[in-house]
Amino acid sequence: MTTKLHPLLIVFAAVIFAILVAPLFIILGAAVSDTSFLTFPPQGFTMRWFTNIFDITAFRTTAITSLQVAVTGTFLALLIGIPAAYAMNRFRIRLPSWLSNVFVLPILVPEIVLGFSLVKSITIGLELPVFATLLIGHTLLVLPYAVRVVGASLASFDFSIEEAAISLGCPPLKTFFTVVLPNIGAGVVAAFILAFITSINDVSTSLFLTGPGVSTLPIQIIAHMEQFFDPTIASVSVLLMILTVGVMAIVEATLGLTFLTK
Amino acid sequence: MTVSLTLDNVSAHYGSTQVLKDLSLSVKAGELVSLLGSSGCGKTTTLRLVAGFLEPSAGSIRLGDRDLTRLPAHQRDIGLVFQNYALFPHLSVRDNVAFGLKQRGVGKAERDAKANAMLERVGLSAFAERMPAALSGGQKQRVALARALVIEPPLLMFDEPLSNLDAKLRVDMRVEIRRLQRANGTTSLYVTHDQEEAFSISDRVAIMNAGRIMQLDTPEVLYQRPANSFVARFVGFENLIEMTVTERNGEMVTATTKAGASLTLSQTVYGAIPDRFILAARPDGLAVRQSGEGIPVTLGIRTYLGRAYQYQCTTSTGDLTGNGPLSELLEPGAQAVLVPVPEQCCILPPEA
Amino acid sequence: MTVSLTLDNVSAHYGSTQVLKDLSLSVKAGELVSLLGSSGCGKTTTLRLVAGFLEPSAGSIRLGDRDLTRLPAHQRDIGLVFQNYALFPHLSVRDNVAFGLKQRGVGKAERDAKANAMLERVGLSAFAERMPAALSGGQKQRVALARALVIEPPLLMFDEPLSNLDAKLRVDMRVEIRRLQRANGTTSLYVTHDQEEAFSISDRVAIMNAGRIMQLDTPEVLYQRPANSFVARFVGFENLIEMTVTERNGEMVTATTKAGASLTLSQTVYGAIPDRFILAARPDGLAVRQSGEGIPVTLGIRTYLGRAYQYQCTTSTGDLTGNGPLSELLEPGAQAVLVPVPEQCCILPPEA
Amino acid sequence: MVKRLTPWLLAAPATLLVLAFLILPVGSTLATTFLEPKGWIAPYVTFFNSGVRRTVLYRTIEISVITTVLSVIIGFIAAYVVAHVPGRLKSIMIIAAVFPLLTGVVVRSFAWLILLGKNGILNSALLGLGLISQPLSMLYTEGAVIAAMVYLFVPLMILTLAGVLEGIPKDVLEAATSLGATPFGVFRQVILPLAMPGLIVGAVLVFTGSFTSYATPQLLGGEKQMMMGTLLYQRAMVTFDWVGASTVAAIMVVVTFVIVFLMTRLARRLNPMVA
Amino acid sequence: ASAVSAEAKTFTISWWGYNGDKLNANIIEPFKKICGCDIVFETGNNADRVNKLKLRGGKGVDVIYLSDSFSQAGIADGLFLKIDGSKLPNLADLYDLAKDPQGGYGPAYTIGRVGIVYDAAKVNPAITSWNDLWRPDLKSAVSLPGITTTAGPMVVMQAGKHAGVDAFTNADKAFEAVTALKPNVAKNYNTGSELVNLLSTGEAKVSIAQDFTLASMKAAVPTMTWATLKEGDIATLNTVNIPKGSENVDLAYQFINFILSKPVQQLEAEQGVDAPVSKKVELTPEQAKIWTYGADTIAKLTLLNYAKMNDAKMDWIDRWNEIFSK
Ligand SMILES: Nc1ncnc2c1ncn2[C@@H]1O[C@H](COP(=O)(O)OP(=O)(O)OP(=O)(O)O)[C@@H](O)[C@H]1O
Ligand SMILES: Nc1ncnc2c1ncn2[C@@H]1O[C@H](COP(=O)(O)OP(=O)(O)OP(=O)(O)O)[C@@H](O)[C@H]1O
Ligand SMILES: [Mg+2]
Ligand SMILES: [Mg+2]
Repeated sequence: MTTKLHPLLIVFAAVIFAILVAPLFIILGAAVSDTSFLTFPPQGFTMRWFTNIFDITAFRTTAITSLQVAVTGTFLALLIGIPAAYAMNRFRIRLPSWLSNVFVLPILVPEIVLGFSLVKSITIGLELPVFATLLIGHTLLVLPYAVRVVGASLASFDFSIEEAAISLGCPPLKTFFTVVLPNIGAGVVAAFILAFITSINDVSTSLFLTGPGVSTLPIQIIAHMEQFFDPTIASVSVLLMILTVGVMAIVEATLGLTFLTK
Repeated sequence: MTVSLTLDNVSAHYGSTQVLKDLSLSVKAGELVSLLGSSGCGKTTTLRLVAGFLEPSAGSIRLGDRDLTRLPAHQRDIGLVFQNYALFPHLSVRDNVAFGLKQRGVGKAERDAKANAMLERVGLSAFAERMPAALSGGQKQRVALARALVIEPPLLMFDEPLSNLDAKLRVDMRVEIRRLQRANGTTSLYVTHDQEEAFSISDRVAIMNAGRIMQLDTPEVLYQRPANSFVARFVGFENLIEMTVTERNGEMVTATTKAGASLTLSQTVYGAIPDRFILAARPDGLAVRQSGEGIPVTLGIRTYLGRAYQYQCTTSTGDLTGNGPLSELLEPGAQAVLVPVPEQCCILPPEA
Repeated sequence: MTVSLTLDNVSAHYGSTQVLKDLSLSVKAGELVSLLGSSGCGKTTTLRLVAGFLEPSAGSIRLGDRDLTRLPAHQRDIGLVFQNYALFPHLSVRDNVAFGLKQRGVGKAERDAKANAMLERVGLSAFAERMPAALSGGQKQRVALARALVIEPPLLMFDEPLSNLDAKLRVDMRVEIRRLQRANGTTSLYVTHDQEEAFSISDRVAIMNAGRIMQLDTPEVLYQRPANSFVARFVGFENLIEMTVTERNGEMVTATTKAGASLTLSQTVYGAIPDRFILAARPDGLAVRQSGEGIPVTLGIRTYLGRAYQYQCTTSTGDLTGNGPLSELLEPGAQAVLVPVPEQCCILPPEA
Repeated sequence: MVKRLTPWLLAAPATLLVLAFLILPVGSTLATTFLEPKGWIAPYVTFFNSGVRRTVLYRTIEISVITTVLSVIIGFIAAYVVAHVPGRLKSIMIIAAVFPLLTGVVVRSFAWLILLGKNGILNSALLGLGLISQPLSMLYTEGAVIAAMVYLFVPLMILTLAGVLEGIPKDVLEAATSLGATPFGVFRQVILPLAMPGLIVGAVLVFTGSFTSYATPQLLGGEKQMMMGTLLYQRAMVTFDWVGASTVAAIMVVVTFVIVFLMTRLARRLNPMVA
Repeated sequence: ASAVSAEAKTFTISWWGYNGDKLNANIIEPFKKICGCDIVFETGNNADRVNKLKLRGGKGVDVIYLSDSFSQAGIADGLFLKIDGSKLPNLADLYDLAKDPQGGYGPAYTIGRVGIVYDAAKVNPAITSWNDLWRPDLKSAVSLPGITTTAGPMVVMQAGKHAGVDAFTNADKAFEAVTALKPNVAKNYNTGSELVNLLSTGEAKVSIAQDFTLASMKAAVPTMTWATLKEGDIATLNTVNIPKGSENVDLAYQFINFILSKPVQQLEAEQGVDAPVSKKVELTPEQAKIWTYGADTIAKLTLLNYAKMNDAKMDWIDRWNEIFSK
């Protein structure tokens, strides 16, 4: 807080954020344009591309599947990824250093190949249900974020405060939640956001992992776009953003967003 | 519940370097034992071993009738004041102090009350709501102290807990620690680099060197009758003078230094004197006189100590340090003699 | 190049709390001044201000003929030993020490040589390749010290640089610091909580309290003639006895305590004695006697000090602490008198 | 004994997941490329014999490297500012950074079309100001692909770096300053190495992300800027030639792995603490 | 097949997944009543559904909708059952073109065409031939379908014709003509929406496109016009097939017969879902406008040999990449 930022840095950052946000206005404009194609500036105003999302049954059902998969997958990835990240930083000398690169593999292997191989091995080989395969695939896909992003925060964590908690009688698992987690909050939240977004946006892996009765929103959107070129897709993006602001606002109101950064 | 702590032939390694070598140590129930030793000799390592953050590569650790050697750290119920404080950065000062109580299932109201009371004792009542980052070094250290004291465990360990406090607070705190420790009968292991502190707070003091314990005794014994020249040097016998007896005359013994200076010593005062021995003396124990029977020296740098002047002295076989009274100012370069002050000197076996 | 440091009416705030209040301080060229003061009184803050990590809210700072007040920190050319070490965790011990030299464009070979030489001096040659995380507390502290010393800047500041070292190393290091500081004529500001250290290493000592400087003088003057009761208490005059003169008889003055105990004091020894004054004495300055002229007390807890026994004593108007010889062991509860030892006592103006 | 195993036990679930559901399946898919009747490296010979495929490989490496470098630089600066602004502004900035990630690639590329197209906002503005007389062709160039990917990956860098930058102890920076390091020196010698754990993670994520990307280069680069992802897609999804696709994939995996390995090595040189 | 025996059955349909609600009302709900079965969908694009079917060895779905080049690929991989025409009484009502386009496999249930669209306001004179694509005044104005899209290979076919050769036998010449076309290309497109974006933002003025995109193009650029080409347009067919792993073959026949029935075809056409292939369907001119409709129109269409094209595709993709991606 007291660190003063060089004015040039502030200007630079302002420009970066302006550029990051600018295209979103175009998308917002396109989403309310009363035309059956994407256009900017918007011609007329309509909310029908928003209501369209709710009217089309497949959007609803696939959105639910996508949310289930993204939430569960992200959660699972964090559940197994954080311990791995923890182990690699806490017991640095006892684990081989190449292990950390193993956890990059899921995003290093092209998604199509991952999806293809997964279907071959688990849907066909193990005869797991489609939803399970999809969940495994997504967990795998977002695991790198859970392990590596959280790991980056743990790299600078001072483990002596963990010892302090343990010496005060706090069991290791509880210590993790009461002392370690609050101090690497920024990393966990970043990992969560990135993992969730990766999962909810994923197309290529899901193409293969979906199957009879199970599909995800991005795939539905793509199917829709094969035939229709209307601004529905823009309104989906806008809805996602509104949803994000909403969730963040609730978090801010209840927990305070300070945990975002420690 | 008062228990004893026993370390039995404990060894410890960091990676491949051995830090503790067959260390044995026992602290009686309710006793406070200090570990004194030079930087890097393994004091913190010993505490970490007892606390359970490091596994001994050999040996065993017992607390009362419990074998701690393989017990998980959080089940050991040991309070530890960390050398580097290790405060929880995300918790306020009060919550830091209350943390251990929370783990013990103490209700919110009660633990806040206890934490407040302990903060009062360490003089930080006004800082209860602060975050650790906004504290001065000494304030952090006192929070670390309060955090360990408040849980009243059967064993407390202190790792240089007062090193960043000013003299007055240091004494206050050490009195407070001692008071609480006595009141609760808490067995305690106390690391300090301050001899006066160690001697004044401890029932017994262990002098450590390179992962071993050299002597474990009461302050009086250590201070007056070190068992070997390492301990002697450690407790301030800066001057270790090798001597050989040349003449025995009843209780009186005449001995000479290598340089040939001869002294007459009384066995009534010093105890039995072997044929070869080391005369150990603190600067206080070698009085600087302008003349008389003693070891002839040339005076060097003079330092003002408050209660006396200290002189670096040179002899043909090495340097010695002696003290002279404030009333008599001697100049560097002058010739003088060092006269052993019997109560402040002692006789040690020759070094191996 | 030897320069002086001047702080002129400096104030400093953390957020809205004022930490330094119109602090003025001047360190002469080549001089070493210590800051002594209780925990949280603003010592570290003062150093941070001079180093440029904190901007004064008022006042100015000058180093030689340069105005530092608004100068960016990295242009100040000031060495600072941090209280919490602040070692670079990603650099080896040697690279930590060589860091400042690198900034000054010193070539690799030369800076490694210099770093090695400095590590030798602080006794860490064997640890040059280690990472800081694998060092003991005292070893880290010595790295921090070496890192600041090696750059030989015109101004050096030390924030409790020896607090985690054992007694012997402490003395060695302080001699080393003093030697280098003298050899290079480095103007120095030294924070310590150890009076003996402050007094032995410094040309002058500043006693701080709550963001202000109470007295800045040579150790001798401070130690023997504190200017006010705050400083007196600070330099160990634990006993401050308010007295009123009842009779003047030439150079002899008779004064009584509130409780009515009366003492006869010589103005030749104490200097001029005002009608109302405070008699300040260290425990050493109040000799515990079984009887004689003095302040009658009841003896309390006895502590062994090594060179003497110390007694907590109670009187009807407050507690006093006195020392008794080792040769005469008195039991708690006994009646005794405290006799002022003139050289160890002083006369102060009454508190406002 | 249990203690000795703890690190492995903690890492086991994640490791097993990767092993069982990635290394084995993908390994067996890629292994098919070595079982060709024409000889075990035949598919690779075919690949490298094609000029266009080599070009695509080099282009992919080039674009990914440039994208990574730019994302790291821009992301670092933005994250630095995010790490040092007060709480509320920080949350707003993080949300703003997340937004671009929430837009599908199609709408996003539409937005770029509106901005950078021949008749786009930027060209109109430049023409209007008289700075240019002909609309600039900004789309369907390598620059457009890089810009779009940087746009997409900067938020990722910001998210991974902000927390790490904030966690750098201030007193260490002060120590460097007091030792005479200029602000740039502090950055180069202390902030950068200490941010390395986060930086390397971000860089690895960005690099792998851009190396395997498919939709963005296709929409903003067109066929002129074809990357490996498209080559792979053509084999796998158009001609159903999975041996060919696996060959492309194997090459991609090997190249990314080598580059990730090199990046990690570099990071460790700056800061040995990088995991 | 009796409705009773199918009672507990789950019937799985693999299709694209768009227009789900209309298809549900027009086909699924009525068919559910007929068969008394549960219906489940696998959705996704042509390629990944064929891939998955292949991975599953033809199992998992009972009937699969594909565009013709992908059904041909499925046929080549032996994924589908041969169709017994006698089990599809409604086949008799179809245009000949749709009855059996791929040699004994599934019939087409809808038809479309590929031709040239252009912005009449900006392209002058009007486009009347495939050869006009090479006109020098169209520099950087054309958007071609990417080689991997449905219409992509047709560009190569037409380039062959432009060069006076059969692209299957003389690919060299055909691709020389593609190279000659390159200067006129602004950017090739891969999806319909991308094309609409390119046209609406003025990046391209002329394109080779499928007819179903026309309405959207016209909405974006009212002057977009479907060129009347003297060589005629090219037909595209969407077919339905029964994978060989189907567990409900009888139901599958029943289903295919149902979607080829006149009422369903009529309804779909009227609601703008799919163009009819049943000769019995009758549309008003207004309804017919968006479709490839009527015996005359259909008679003029060229049909591609997908078997040959799929064989050539790998080579064509490489050659195409050489031209456009180097
Ligand atoms: N970041 C901060 N925010 C608010 N208050 C602070 C901050 N840092 C220090 N303080 C307060 O300022 C006062 C002076 O602190 P400073 O660190 O200068 O003390 P000090 O004299 O060095 O003490 P010590 O001997 O304990 O190290 C203390 O009361 C402390 O609580
Ligand atoms: N993590 C580590 N890895 C390797 N060696 C270590 C590690 N921690 C400490 N050491 C070494 O072990 C020895 C003992 O360290 P320890 O911390 O116990 O010393 P100490 O007695 O507490 O010293 P101090 O008084 O300086 O704090 C030291 O020489 C130190 O360098
Ligand atoms: Mg230690
Ligand atoms: Mg301080």
